[in-house]
Amino acid sequence: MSIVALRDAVVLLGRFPALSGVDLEVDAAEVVLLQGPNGAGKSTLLRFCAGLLRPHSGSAVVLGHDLRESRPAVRRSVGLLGHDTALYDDLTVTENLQFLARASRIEIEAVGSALNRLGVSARLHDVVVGQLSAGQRRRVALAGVALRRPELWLLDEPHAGLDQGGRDLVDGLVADAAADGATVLVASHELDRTLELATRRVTVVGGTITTDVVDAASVTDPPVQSKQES
Amino acid sequence: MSIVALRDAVVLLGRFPALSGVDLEVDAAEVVLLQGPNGAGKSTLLRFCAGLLRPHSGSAVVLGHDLRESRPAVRRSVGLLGHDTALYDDLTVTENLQFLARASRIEIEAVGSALNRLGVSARLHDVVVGQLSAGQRRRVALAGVALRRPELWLLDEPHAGLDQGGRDLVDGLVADAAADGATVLVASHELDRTLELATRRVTVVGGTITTDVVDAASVTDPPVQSKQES
Amino acid sequence: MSADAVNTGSRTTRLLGAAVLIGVLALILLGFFGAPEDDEQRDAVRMIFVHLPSAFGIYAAMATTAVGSVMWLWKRSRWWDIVAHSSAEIGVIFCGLTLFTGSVWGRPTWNTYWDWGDVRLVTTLILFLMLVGYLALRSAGGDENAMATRAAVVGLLAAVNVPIINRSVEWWSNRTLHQKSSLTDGNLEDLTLFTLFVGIVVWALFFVWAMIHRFRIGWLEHQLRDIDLETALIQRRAEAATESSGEESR
Amino acid sequence: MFADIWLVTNKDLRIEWRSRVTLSQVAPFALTVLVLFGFALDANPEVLTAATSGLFWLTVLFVAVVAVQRSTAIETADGARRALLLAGIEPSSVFVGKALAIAVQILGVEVLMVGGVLLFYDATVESLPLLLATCAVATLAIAASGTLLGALVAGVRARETVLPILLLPLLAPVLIAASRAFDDALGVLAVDGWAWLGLLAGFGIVNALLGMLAYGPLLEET
Amino acid sequence: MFADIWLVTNKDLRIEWRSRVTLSQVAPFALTVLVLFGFALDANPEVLTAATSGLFWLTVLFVAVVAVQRSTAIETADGARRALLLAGIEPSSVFVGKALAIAVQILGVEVLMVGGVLLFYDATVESLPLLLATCAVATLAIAASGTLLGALVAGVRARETVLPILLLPLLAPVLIAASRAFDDALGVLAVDGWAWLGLLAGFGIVNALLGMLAYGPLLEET
Ligand code: HEM
Ligand SMILES: Nc1ncnc2c1ncn2[C@@H]1O[C@H](COP(=O)(O)OP(=O)(O)OP(=O)(O)O)[C@@H](O)[C@H]1O
Ligand SMILES: Nc1ncnc2c1ncn2[C@@H]1O[C@H](COP(=O)(O)OP(=O)(O)OP(=O)(O)O)[C@@H](O)[C@H]1O
Ligand SMILES: [Mg+2]
Ligand SMILES: [Mg+2]
Repeated sequence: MSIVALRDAVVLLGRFPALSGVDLEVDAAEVVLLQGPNGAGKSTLLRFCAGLLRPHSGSAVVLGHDLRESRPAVRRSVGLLGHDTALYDDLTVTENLQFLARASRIEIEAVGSALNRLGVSARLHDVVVGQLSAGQRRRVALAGVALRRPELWLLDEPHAGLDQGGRDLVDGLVADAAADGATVLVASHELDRTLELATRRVTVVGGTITTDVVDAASVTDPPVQSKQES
Repeated sequence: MSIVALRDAVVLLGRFPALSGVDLEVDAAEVVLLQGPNGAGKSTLLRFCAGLLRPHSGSAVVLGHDLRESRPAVRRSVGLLGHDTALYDDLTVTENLQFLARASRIEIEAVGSALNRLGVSARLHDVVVGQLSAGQRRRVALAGVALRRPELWLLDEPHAGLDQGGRDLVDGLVADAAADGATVLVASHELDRTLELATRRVTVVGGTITTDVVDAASVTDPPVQSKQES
Repeated sequence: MSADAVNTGSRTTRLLGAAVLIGVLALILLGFFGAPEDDEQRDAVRMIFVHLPSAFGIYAAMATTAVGSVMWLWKRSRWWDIVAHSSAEIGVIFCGLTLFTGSVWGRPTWNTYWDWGDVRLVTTLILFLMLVGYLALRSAGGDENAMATRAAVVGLLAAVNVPIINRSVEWWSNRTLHQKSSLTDGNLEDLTLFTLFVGIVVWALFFVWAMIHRFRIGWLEHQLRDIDLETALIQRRAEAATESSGEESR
Repeated sequence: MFADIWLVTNKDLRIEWRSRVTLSQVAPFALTVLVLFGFALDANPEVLTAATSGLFWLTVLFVAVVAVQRSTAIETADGARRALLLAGIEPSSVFVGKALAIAVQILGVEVLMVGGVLLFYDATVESLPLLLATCAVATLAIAASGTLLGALVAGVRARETVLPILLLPLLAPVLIAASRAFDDALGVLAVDGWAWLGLLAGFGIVNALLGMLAYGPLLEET
Repeated sequence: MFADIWLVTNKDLRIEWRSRVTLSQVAPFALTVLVLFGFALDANPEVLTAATSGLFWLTVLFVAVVAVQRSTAIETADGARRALLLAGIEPSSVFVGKALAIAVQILGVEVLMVGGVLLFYDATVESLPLLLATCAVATLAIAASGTLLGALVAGVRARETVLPILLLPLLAPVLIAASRAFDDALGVLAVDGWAWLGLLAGFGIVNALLGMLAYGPLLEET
């Protein structure tokens, strides 16, 4: 059974067709890189798969749930890292993650290990999120996703703002998730990094998918930095 | 005369010494890369040089103005791209830039060319900024900086969120600015890109500068894949 | 559809419009010259021919809004959403008219334009304010679907007022200057009663007429959006064709 | 269900506590408004006494607007609303949780305000049970309506202004009923306070039920 | 200088116009508050007449809070304040520009409210010049103080609540003076309205000067 199955899906933001007809089938344990120019619709596609947007037309099934009807069920089983971090500024790092854990019915102990996993230093655990640096904040948000061990990971530019160590952690996280059988969709402009990770490269332009390359080879390929674009 | 001259500068955010004693001299037409782990103090250093923060102790002179006294004068002559984009969500792209231009006493015509320079497509000119994608928004913010032709460019992760074409545009922008005699400070985690641009590499850790390498070699290096626009 | 696209009228609405015009004329004639003046209120009683039909107009409009709101929430039917919006707008007009005729009437009969203690007056005013809020919300813009859902909830909250307005004279009989139902207790003169019915019928026709027009405007806007959407979709897909080679440089 | 409600209430109250908004800002705001009413009605003791209950509850309404605004701001900043959606808590639990947090804050302010009214407006309590019951019931009704409308305006561009124009008329019945009940409790007017209280309870229940039903669809539409 | 002022005023009004906030929201808000006073003072016509001026200006104060809140929200979203700072417009021009934008909106609402008061509160105008002068002067005073405090709270975490508790007491003198002037203009009380108007003007000037001076340092501290 495919994890994501979109057929001619159209999604409107206001009146703008941010997705203008997407066909996409993703199977379990795939790591799909979404690439494409700014404004192509990558973020919209991720938010759509997370069950946050309603399809205007077309059919869309994620994790076996139809997005026209049972979006809440989808939301419970995906993990989304967006451009914004969806954290409460006034709560500390730990409090934020504990809230997430409780709300998602996960044992509280997972919080500590998720923070360790993302390399959030102990000094920061009791700092209010509003005071973190951009990169620290994104690490915490990533820890929030990792915490939930979702079946489907939706990562919107997970490397952005992270330092070298952070980038490696993300790569490790994605690799582990795929190894555990989870499916990962990564939107990214940092192709040199993500190409190594991805088993498949999907190009989004103008709200549709223009190329879709299953790239078994690239796993071994060295990061040449180029090809694509320019 | 040096453009930036900090001596043992300490800056507090709340009670936290985000800069714990920075010594830095930057001369005209240098392109300085600020690197360092998350939370090191890079963004704080840039905002400090922009005249947005008050020094707690130490001495700090930017563009000939003492930061303890005449920060407004500094602000007028620098251009800062921060993690957030400092645009009005409810105004259109053009309106935002026109406002900036008028406020900074720049002819209105510069707006169109700045937008072109950053590759903001004509469709977007009359779109309200709140509706843009992350990368489009950052392009507009960059256009706002370019528009002002500042003497000192302070760019906080200018490549983040931009597609390949956008990244090349940024590189071109920085190269041109330096060629025009302006000084550029770039904080970035995307070393592979920025190393080519920078004439000097400064590492910030724990709010101070740990290494400071003048990288003469790279100056003569052609900005490889360059040429703006793919 | 193309003929209708030019204007929102049709044979039916023109007939309706004519009927309303004739009805208003008849109402004026009957109201001023037909119906007898009241023993106590003298000529002021004639206000009832506008006042009561307007009040019933509120009821009709709010009932329509409530149904439309429920149908949007339940079926997410755009048709019903536009119905709800249209009738709420007309409801504001009726509500304003009721308030206006009521307070003008109050001057000669109750010796005041307004009485804060009269529950019916107060609840009518609350409804009016809520409807103004409803329209403010609608005009705040944003995503269409989100707006429809928000408006539907507010519309239902506002509609809850209607039964209260209607029943208030019974529930708070010591706190009202209004008389209780005068239609059913049967001491109106025959001609007065007849004129009143004429008024109600005329206002009902007006309601239907205005609803059809307002709804058609809303529906045309909706269709225009669909047409826009078609072109937007084409343009959006065209981006893919032109830009798969280069970046959005132009 | 109860765990989720408590989770949400606890989070909101913790954020409040951390920023001390209610304690250091809403409460002074309430007192300020009370005093301003005093100024506006300018040294006319009879008028002030007659108007005490009304002014008390009007102030509570303004406090409610401020509290709801804050409660909504917490969720909308940096897409935090999304977190709630993705976490998969039942919307009705979120509703009850947020309403309770608001109710706790408003109740706290009311306690202070009763003191203020006794002091500044020279009022006396005739029936403490009625007074307490009115506060409790009215507060729950206000919190329920407020939370519902807070979610309603969360995605609207100018929510600072839309919220009060929707919330205030909706709460007008509460204002009236609670004021009359207070009139009785303070011995200002000889009305049947308990009857008004019943009305208040009815209003509260209707609004709470509506809120629990409507909150889900509203959270959906961002 | 004037160009800058106009630039800022124009931007704010344009944003307002785009979102139609004043027209479709602040004005109804004012009306709602006026009506709520009626509900709160329930069926006590004398009280209402005696209090008309006070309630009018109290409502204006609440409107001012809402308008300032909106005006501040415009600057604080996504660090837009920084843009103003970096652009290098004189802070005093920013101050005057924003104050004017607020004043225009409040004045518009007042016109409506005068209508409302005449209708619902059964008031009559005795001296139109005094009425108009009071509106103009008081509005400028309110706009000046409001803009100043708006900048003051912009960086504060919970500005939804801080603003009213600072602004309302600060404007208490305006409330009193404008109410007395209105009492005269509406023929409710035999006081010397023009004298109160003078006081109002003094207050306005002081606040405007203070604002122009203090705005710069306030913008500084983010
Ligand atoms: C602003 C003031 C007023 C408002 C808002 C108002 C509102 C209403 C409403 C909503 C109804 C419909 C009630 C129903 O039948 O369900 C109504 C009916 C009526 N009103 Fe008024 N009214 C006002 C003033 C007056 C005045 C001044 C009079 C005359 C003395 C008056 C006399 C009546 C009468 C006779 C009915 C018909 C009652 C019946 O047959 O049920 N109203 N009014
Ligand atoms: N209400 C709206 N009206 C018009 N256009 C809109 C609206 N909302 C969104 N858009 C457009 O929809 C697209 C959204 O794209 P999305 O955010 O998914 O892009 P993306 O691929 O993630 O881009 P980036 O790489 O910049 O993050 C953008 O082109 C944006 O301009
Ligand atoms: N009020 C505060 N209390 C405690 N620590 C604070 C406070 N404000 C900021 N900090 C800390 O100060 C540092 C700010 O760093 P800054 O934002 O300059 O980092 P950066 O180098 O830009 O990092 P990044 O690469 O993540 O953007 C962070 O470590 C942050 O946790
Ligand atoms: Mg994106
Ligand atoms: Mg940073």
